Amino acid sequence: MKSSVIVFPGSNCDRDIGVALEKMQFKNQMVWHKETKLPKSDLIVIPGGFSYGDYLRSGAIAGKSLIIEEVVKAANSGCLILGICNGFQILTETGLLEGTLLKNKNLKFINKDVYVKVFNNNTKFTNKYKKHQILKINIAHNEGNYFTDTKHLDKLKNENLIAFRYCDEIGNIDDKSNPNGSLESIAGIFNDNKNILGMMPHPERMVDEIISNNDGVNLFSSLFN
Amino acid sequence: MEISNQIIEKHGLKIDEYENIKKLLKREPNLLELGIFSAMWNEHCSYKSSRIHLKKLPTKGKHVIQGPGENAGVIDIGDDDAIVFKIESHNHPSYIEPYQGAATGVGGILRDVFTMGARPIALLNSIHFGAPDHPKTKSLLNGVVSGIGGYGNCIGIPTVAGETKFNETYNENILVNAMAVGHAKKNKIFYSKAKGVNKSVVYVGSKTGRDGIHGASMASAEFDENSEEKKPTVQVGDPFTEKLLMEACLELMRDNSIISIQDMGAAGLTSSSVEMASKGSLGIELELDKVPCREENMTPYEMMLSESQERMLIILEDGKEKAAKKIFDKWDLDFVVIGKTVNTNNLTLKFHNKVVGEIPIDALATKAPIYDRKWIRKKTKKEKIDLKKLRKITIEESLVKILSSPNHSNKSWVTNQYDQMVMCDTAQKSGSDAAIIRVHNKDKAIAVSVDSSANYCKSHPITGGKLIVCENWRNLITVGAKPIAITNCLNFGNPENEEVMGEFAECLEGIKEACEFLNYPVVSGNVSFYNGTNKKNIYPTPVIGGVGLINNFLKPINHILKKENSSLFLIGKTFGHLEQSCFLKENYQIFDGMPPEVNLLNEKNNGETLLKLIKNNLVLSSHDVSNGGLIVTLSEMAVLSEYGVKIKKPKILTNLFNYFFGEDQARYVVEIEKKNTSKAEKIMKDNDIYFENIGYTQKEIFEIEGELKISIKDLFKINNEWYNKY
Amino acid sequence: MKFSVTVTLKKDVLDPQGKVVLNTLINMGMNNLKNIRQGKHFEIEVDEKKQSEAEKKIDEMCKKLLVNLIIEDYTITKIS
Amino acid sequence: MKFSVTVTLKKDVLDPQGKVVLNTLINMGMNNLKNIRQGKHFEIEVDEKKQSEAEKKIDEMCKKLLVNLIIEDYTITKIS
Ligand SMILES: Nc1ncnc2c1ncn2[C@@H]1O[C@H](COP(=O)(O)OP(=O)(O)O)[C@@H](O)[C@H]1O
Ligand SMILES: [Mg+2]
Repeated sequence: MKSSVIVFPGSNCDRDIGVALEKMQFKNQMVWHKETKLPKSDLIVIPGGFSYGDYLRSGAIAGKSLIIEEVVKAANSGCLILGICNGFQILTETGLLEGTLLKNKNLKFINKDVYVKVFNNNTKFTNKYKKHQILKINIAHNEGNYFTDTKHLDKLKNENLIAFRYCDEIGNIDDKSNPNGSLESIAGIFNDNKNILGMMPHPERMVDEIISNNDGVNLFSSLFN
Repeated sequence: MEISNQIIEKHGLKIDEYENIKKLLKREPNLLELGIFSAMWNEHCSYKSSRIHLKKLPTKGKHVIQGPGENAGVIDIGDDDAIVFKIESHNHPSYIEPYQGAATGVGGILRDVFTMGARPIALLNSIHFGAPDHPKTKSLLNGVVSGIGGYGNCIGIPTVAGETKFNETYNENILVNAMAVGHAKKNKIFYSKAKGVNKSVVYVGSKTGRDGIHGASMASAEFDENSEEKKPTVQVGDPFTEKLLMEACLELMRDNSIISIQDMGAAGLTSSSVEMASKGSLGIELELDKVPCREENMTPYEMMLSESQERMLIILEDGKEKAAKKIFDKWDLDFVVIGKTVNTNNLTLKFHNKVVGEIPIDALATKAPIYDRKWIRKKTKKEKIDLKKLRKITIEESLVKILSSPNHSNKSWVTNQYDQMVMCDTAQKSGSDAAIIRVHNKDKAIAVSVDSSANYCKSHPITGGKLIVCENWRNLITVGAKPIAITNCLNFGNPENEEVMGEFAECLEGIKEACEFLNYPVVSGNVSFYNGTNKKNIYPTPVIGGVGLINNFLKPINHILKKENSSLFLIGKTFGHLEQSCFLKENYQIFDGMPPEVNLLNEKNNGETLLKLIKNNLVLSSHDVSNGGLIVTLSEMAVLSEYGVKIKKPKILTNLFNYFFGEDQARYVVEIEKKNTSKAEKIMKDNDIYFENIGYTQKEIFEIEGELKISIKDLFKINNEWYNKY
Repeated sequence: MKFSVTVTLKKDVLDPQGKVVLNTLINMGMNNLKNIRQGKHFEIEVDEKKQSEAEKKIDEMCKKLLVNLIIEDYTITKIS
Repeated sequence: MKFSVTVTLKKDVLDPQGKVVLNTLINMGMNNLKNIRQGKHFEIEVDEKKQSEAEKKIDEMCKKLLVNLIIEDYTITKIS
């Protein structure tokens, strides 16, 4: 599998995702945002960080960069796209994913390990997980509070487009286990075709037992199925 | 313009210093030149009050590649790896504008580290606030923590350790110290010393604005009622630009274009250019018209003294300008040749084709004043505190009181605001004695910790100085790291006050003695004087930042209890020293007395023996015994674990309060699996250290036989309430 | 010519920031406070002779970058 | 009564956000754009009969929480 990681000024999880992809046997390339052509790839990752300082709105300025037009083209032709954290924010700014990520409800940056439940394991990204499997995974963001209108929310639910929801250690989903105030505890969503996944938690941080755990591994290995 | 006494004073210079300037120049300075002198001669840049004392610190050792004197210290950690680190204060700016002050503090220390060719891999901070009920404390805490996080999170370097303390001595003068640690290749370290004549001097990074003009002098002035007036000098941090600057500099450093590089920190363009020239025994000529400016009509005075952030000065090899500019263009940063090195030994400033200032470099650097300020030794009263006369309390009451106090409450409210994991090499985050950062792509790691103890230093500065070095050393040992070297940030009051200067001199004596004995050299540091208001000086607060090395790193050791029914050993002898303890402070508001004594021999033996135990894979968890004594140490091991402890009543001390709350030094608690206890005991005996088997771990319950029994869930609650309610 | 642009969250969009600010102010003892919503403000200077041209340009900036039309509304005012 | 509060950075204070937004708009082809500075905007509703009272209250809110007086200026305007 070939992957590309798009690097914006201010991206800072680009190296981390690069390391994880290579560890998971992807042939990975880093692509600078000023490029106008994407290398041929099966997977395009938009990494976490603070593209353009997250000034204006997180993800807004990166969403206007040249390379994004190529990403949109690739997405429309079915290429797999993964947006993590700032990458998720960028995907919503480009319109590839609907909804938006508001400030965390406590208005503070939050970095900690949280639990999420896999809601749809029948996709390219999640087929190696069990349905309702609970993952322990790191979050690190200022704006992870997912918001969308009721029409879209209904669609997310009805068409099984919610990838992950925040929960507690034993799987309860409630206000207490929701770290950032996200609507319905949503931690990650798919687009209609399920070839685009946006998620706030960082799977690339969970592929090394010495550092954390291996709960992110299956997200990458699923893609080989 | 006529230089009046008032102008001289406004520049923080004394009249006799001004006379000295005239002598060195052999004429009157103009205003620009006066401004430059004031920036270079103030405490922050010249170290005029501290230099003669700092000289005594041990700075060499087999691991030391670069000691104090450069932007940061450099140590050798084997193979071709080097670690570059330094700590710096940003106290005054953070009191005035906590968010921006703390943020730019982080930005500044990061530049010190990447200037040397290192990629920053970890940030630490030591923050001290006034009493929690002081009206300013809450917003200062909020601002500082979010400023530190805001900068580090955005630039993408994990903030992995630190300390957060409250004490009314900081009511009007908080402390914000930031430390950065970077990784470099041993043969690719960059220095600030200029070499060669007629080389291009290049300005890169952000544009120059009117920020922080005279920030360096502000950092060296006491606050008073009029400090409001000094407010416009606050700088705003731009972590996004710093990220670009860092990447661009590291990219440029891959080949051999750079002769010398220096960040523009305090006193901006002035100190960076003077420092480069002075180290290279050269002169430097700047054309100020070329300085990229953010505002219109900026004067040479403003340009030379601006403390706009995220800027660097680079001296390039001949013919490398074009390739270098391309890199900075890529990152959308200014890149302008603003001058050249010259053989005049002068700082020459041109503006609109006129020389507007000309000062011999040595007048600004080597000939800056040095003071042997008067100081007096601390007189200490040795009075014993009679426990029997105190109000009766139970062990449980006292434990609860300490664990729920602001200073001992769990700090996750703070640390959850910091990205601790970005870069994916943080093997041990905040919450343990030291953080562990793996060296990228290698099977070794470094451990880092910052420590201070103002109360100890106040009551007996020499002992206090020793104690903090020892505590820092212990914190690295407990995670299995061999302590290598330290950086230090010396936060003190007004050095013109003999008592303060005495505290300074004596703390340094203590630091020196401990560092020498433990073979723990000082490779970088920073001095911050004039912390205080209206003649009320803060407690002496030296902060030690230590770096240790873990070879063959497989898994982190921390202080969280791991197994049921494993043995608990207390290493080191307990005498029951309660003066200056949390026990007396939190329960009785007694602040008198001497700190615990330091026995460096035991310190070294105990520590090195624990390292042996860890190397032999015998240790499940370990924690040093510090504030709060044995019982607090044990609770900290239990609260984040599934296991509690069952502790026997001691045979050696009859008074349980002395035994459980005493703060004797050089002690550790280690958890050892039952089947390994005899092996461990043999090693401890062979190394002649004192140890006791104090009990074992058990499920869920924290227990001292016949005295106290409490569930660890309750302990956790007690320990986690304060910040969330504050 | 100088314009100000005010960007506010649409009415039915949750405003976590405004909410926290509101609660904080109430806790600080500000009574009779009914509601607060937080938005952004821009001061934009353009080199343009005709006001209508300038306004068109600013409107374009808003649509293309400054405003997230899904959740935000905006108004443009001439200052000078 | 409803007021709007506009908070802007003081003149010489660096505005990193405005700078990035400005560059982006220029890169997007918006010419003749001279400057952009970003600030905050609040819409505040208070239950108060007298305008002067209300304004005093809002001013207090600004000073105590909404505005960082060290680096920001503010103006209060009545909307309704
Ligand atoms: N401001 C801070 N930033 C990062 N980590 C912090 C901060 N304050 C406290 N910590 C972390 O909280 C833990 C407890 O701190 P402290 O009680 O000072 O530990 P110790 O006594 O072992 O030095 C440590 O892991 C420390 O790194
Ligand atoms: Mg410790």
